[in-house]
Amino acid sequence: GTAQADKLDDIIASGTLRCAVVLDFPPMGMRDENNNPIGFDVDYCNDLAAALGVKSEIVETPFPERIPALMSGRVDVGVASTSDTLERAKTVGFSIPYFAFEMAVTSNDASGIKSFDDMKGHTVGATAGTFEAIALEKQINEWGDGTFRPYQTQADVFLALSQGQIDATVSTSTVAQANVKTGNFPGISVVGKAPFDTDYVALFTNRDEYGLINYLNLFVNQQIRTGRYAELYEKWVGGELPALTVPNAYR
Amino acid sequence: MFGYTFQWNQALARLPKILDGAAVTMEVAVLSMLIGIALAIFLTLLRLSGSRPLGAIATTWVEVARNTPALFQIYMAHFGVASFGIHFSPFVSLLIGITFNNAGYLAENFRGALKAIPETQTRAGRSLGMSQGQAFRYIILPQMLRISFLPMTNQMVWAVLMTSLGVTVGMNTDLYGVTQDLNALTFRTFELFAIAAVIFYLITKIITLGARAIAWRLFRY
Amino acid sequence: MFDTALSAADLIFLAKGAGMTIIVTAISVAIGTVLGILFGVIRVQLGAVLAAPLTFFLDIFRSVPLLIQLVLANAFMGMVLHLRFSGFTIACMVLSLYTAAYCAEIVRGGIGAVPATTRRAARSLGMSWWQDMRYIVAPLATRVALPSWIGLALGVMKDSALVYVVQVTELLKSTQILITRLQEPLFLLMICGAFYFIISFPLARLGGYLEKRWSND
Amino acid sequence: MIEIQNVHKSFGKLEVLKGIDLTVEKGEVVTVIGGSGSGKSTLLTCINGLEPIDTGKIVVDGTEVHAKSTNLNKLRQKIGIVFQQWNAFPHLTVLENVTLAPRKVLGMGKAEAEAIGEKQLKHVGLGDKLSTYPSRLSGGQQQRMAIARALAMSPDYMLFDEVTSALDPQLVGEVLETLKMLAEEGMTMICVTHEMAFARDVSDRVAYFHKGIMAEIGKPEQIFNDPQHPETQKFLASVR
Amino acid sequence: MIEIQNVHKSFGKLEVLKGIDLTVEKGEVVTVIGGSGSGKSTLLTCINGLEPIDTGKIVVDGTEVHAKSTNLNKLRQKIGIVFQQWNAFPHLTVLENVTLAPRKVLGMGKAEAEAIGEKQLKHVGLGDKLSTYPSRLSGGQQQRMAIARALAMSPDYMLFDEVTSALDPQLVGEVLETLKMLAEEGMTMICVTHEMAFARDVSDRVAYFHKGIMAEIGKPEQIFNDPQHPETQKFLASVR
Ligand SMILES: Nc1ncnc2c1ncn2[C@@H]1O[C@H](COP(=O)(O)OP(=O)(O)OP(=O)(O)O)[C@@H](O)[C@H]1O
Ligand SMILES: Nc1ncnc2c1ncn2[C@@H]1O[C@H](COP(=O)(O)OP(=O)(O)OP(=O)(O)O)[C@@H](O)[C@H]1O
Ligand SMILES: [Mg+2]
Ligand SMILES: [Mg+2]
Repeated sequence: GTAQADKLDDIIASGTLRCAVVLDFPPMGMRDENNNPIGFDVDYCNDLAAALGVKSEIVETPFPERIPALMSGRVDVGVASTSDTLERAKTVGFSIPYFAFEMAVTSNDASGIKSFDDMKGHTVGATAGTFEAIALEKQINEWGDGTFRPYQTQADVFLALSQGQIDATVSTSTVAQANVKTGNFPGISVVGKAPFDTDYVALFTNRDEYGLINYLNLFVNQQIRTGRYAELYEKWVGGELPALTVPNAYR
Repeated sequence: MFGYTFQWNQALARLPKILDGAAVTMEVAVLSMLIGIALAIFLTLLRLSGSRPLGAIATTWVEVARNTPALFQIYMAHFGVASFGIHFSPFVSLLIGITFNNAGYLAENFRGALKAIPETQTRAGRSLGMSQGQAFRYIILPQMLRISFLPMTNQMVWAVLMTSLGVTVGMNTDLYGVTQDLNALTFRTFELFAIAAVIFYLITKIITLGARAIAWRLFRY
Repeated sequence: MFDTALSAADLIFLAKGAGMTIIVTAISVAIGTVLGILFGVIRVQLGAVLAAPLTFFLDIFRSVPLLIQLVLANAFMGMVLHLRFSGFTIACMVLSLYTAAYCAEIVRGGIGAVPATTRRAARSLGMSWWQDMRYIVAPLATRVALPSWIGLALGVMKDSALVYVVQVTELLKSTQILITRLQEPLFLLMICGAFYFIISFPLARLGGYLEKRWSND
Repeated sequence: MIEIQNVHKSFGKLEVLKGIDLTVEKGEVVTVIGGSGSGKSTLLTCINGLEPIDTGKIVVDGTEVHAKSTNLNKLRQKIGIVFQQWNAFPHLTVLENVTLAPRKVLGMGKAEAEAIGEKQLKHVGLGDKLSTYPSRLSGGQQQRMAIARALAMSPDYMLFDEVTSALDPQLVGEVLETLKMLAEEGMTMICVTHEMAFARDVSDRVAYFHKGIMAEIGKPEQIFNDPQHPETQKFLASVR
Repeated sequence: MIEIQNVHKSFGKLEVLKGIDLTVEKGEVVTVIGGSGSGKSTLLTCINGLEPIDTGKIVVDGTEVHAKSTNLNKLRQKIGIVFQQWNAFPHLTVLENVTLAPRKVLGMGKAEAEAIGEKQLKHVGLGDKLSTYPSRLSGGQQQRMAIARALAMSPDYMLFDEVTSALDPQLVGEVLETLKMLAEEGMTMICVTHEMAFARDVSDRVAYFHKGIMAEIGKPEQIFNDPQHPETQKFLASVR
């Protein structure tokens, strides 16, 4: 057959890289006071576009819509803090991890929840379709006590939390810190870690776009090598830089 | 032909869960209709009462319900009223939102239906010694419901469709919510939502056909 | 009255969302009405049996939640057909067909309300089918259908709040974005609701008025 | 006994009853005739309190109809009324039409009410239509049903307001027969009618209304053969 | 000339026309009488091709109406028809009702069409109603407008289907006068009617229809004074 241009060629030819980014997930993705997108993922996408020599376009996608947006051709790459689960890898192709989250418990002060186990018997919530939502719902079912509510956006979760509609949530610690720090949500605090596995998140694109996946892997590696990863981490999150490798394992 | 491999078995394996969701959807729809009809009758009475403030309350309700999006009403029922420290569970929020909407639309239908009932009907009732309330209850109301039967059926269909908006207030046990949860797990978007679509379609068909059967049995005059 | 952090930039942001709501509605109602008239006339012309496939197809749009229609159309166009449509395009396509499905019913009712004898009179004057449609049926059916059509257009505007699922930032979505930042849900929701109400209420009243006026003569 | 004493009644600026005096004794049949708009219907609806009056009073069996303390619902149980327009309740069968008020107003049991309903429907010749819906009845049958419906409350008085004027000519007879039968059974009745033959045959007295005034009242022979008032003469000449 | 040859026509299983033969010459006025459901209206709508026929043929001025090649819209321009129900176009004024077809079908200019329209409306006595809407007209006026509307196409033939039967008695006369006038002006006409006096006065020939068959046809004197067919005799006895 004839040689076919793959997605990597398409992006370079079109001059634009379209990234799926979740914009209610501070500090990874959010909006400034002019309602323009900012955040770690936004910068990361811009870096990727620069590396490719194209313009970047941020396409806002709520959590549940990230993969559909890719599958429907609305975006080229997901830079959307997406956990690289095996279930999802049946549908999309993941790069090596570009970020890692610890999970933190944030509670409404009035609820008296001080740790992960205190959540038992309470009404808790998380963002529908996320790694932590799936894990938390499973935990609630194991406890057999309490209620789990998935909201469509991270913002709705924190809104519900500060309104007291839910007593606690599990989210990535970065998000939790960032939200508490804004001061937008009075009466909530980060109270501890959630005993979930570290949530490694990866870039994703179509499963069969090996050329692009290779490129993404190298790009993630380069970000670390050049110190850009540390720089962005300091800018948006701060503190100790999480390791992106798993001990005793390849890849 | 397609660059997409359909994996129906993956999605169909989840059918029991989806059907559980359908049951919850029906529960919300039926409850919202029953309460909605009762409220619509109440609103109609307020509008008939001749009292200006009461009439204004009823009219405001009807106009807000009819002139803002249902999604807005449901979102308001959950996040809006919570600003006053009033908290409703997703189920209750959804129920309130849809019921509010149903009552508004139905009250407007009832008003139209009342116009079609001659004034002399009440007179005839009153002249038999019935009180105003009895005349309304036994003579006007049944005719009003009869005339509004088709619009009520349509509203029931809409109530079913509106349950899909529950996800915005954290609902995940209804047909749409369950489907969305499963989608988050498996990403078989097309297959899962196609199944949900078929179930929704069947539910609405059952409602319209059922209503026709009921009308046929009930309204033989 | 309200102590708010809402800035001028935020109001512009909301206005943009409102603009999107209006654009999506206008496009969908325009296309949907044209299609609806076409489908409605075809259904009347073909009769119940021949038009059954079309009836079934249109019925789907009235029997499946709009949210699911949008998600499915999105998934189908992109995942299955690999067509690169923007969310805006998908939203307009789905809403247009959604409008058309309801509009076809309204058109059917309108045409049905023109007495057969009047149409017969027109044909007997030597008018062609098309002339009968154009000069007799269309004006008479419009009177019957216009109030319902106004209701439909307003309904589509309200339902366009759901296109957020295909990443179109319309009014309600803009409001939610601002709620994220400003944390003033009630105030922002009131603004959003007021906007819908201000557009919808007068037009709905107009529809009611026309209905009354035209049903009297 | 129905006593009407100097009753005045206006709709807005229009004075419809301009001082009516009339006493109807138990067992009497009074027929009211008169031109359109003369206030005949209004008088009937005032008698059972469906309309308020401005001045004067109406006393039924010692109870003043328009007194504040009067329980109108109770009073109306003893005054049956049948209107020109057929007021069948379309959502109820013929029997249900007739038993509704006895059951809900008098609190009768279903069986008892149905026994009474059937009796009255047979009385007016509708014994075979019990479970039919009114839309299936002719106008004359609907009027007879309305009469049975009023009778089922065992009223002491019956008011009839042009019960035949909306009927096709061939249906008028069956309804007038029913009224005649009631009169013969001794029911106290006030009948507004345009049927002069009926008025002549059945009435104890005939009243002629003209523009809100009872211009003349007397035995039918006197009214029809020797009317005193010039308006009565004109009216009778026009309807002959 | 209208030639109807052995026309058969059924609606589903019901045979409505069972072999009709009739020739109407230029300038002739043929009246069709007969009981309800005998197929009179159906025959008229077959003549101008509004209804298809099963067998036989109808030829108008040499053109076979139901031939595939026939341009029906063109043919209908020379055959005016007025129905029992008033078919005014309610959204157009009287003048617009009349000028619509000349303008859109014949492609006439506005001025020319209006001149013709006014002439025809004056002809039928509606010269002062040009810009009135039909809902303001009496039934008789609406029928006369429908006649003017048909005449404005300058038809060679006019078909009238019981144009007076939906009218109040006092309005019948004005419409019949209009028809009489047309007949006197030499228009070729087929009139279905229940007005026997009209049929007798105006027609050249009268046809009697009975259950889809033309039982009898002849000069009016013969049909009315000396009907041959037993059904004709029965029918005429019943309408007298
Ligand atoms: N509810 C009302 N409001 C205002 N005017 C009324 C009302 N009811 C009756 N009228 C007027 O009162 C006058 C008397 O009416 P009424 O019906 O008593 O006359 P009637 O003698 O029964 O005439 P008819 O023989 O036409 O029934 C009429 O001019 C009528 O228009
Ligand atoms: N479109 C139709 N479909 C089915 N049956 C029809 C249709 N039009 C007429 N018929 C039937 O054909 C028969 C003849 O009807 P037609 O209208 O020609 O009678 P007619 O002689 O004009 O009677 P009338 O004096 O009542 O107008 C009737 O039995 C009628 O019910
Ligand atoms: Mg009266
Ligand atoms: Mg006919």
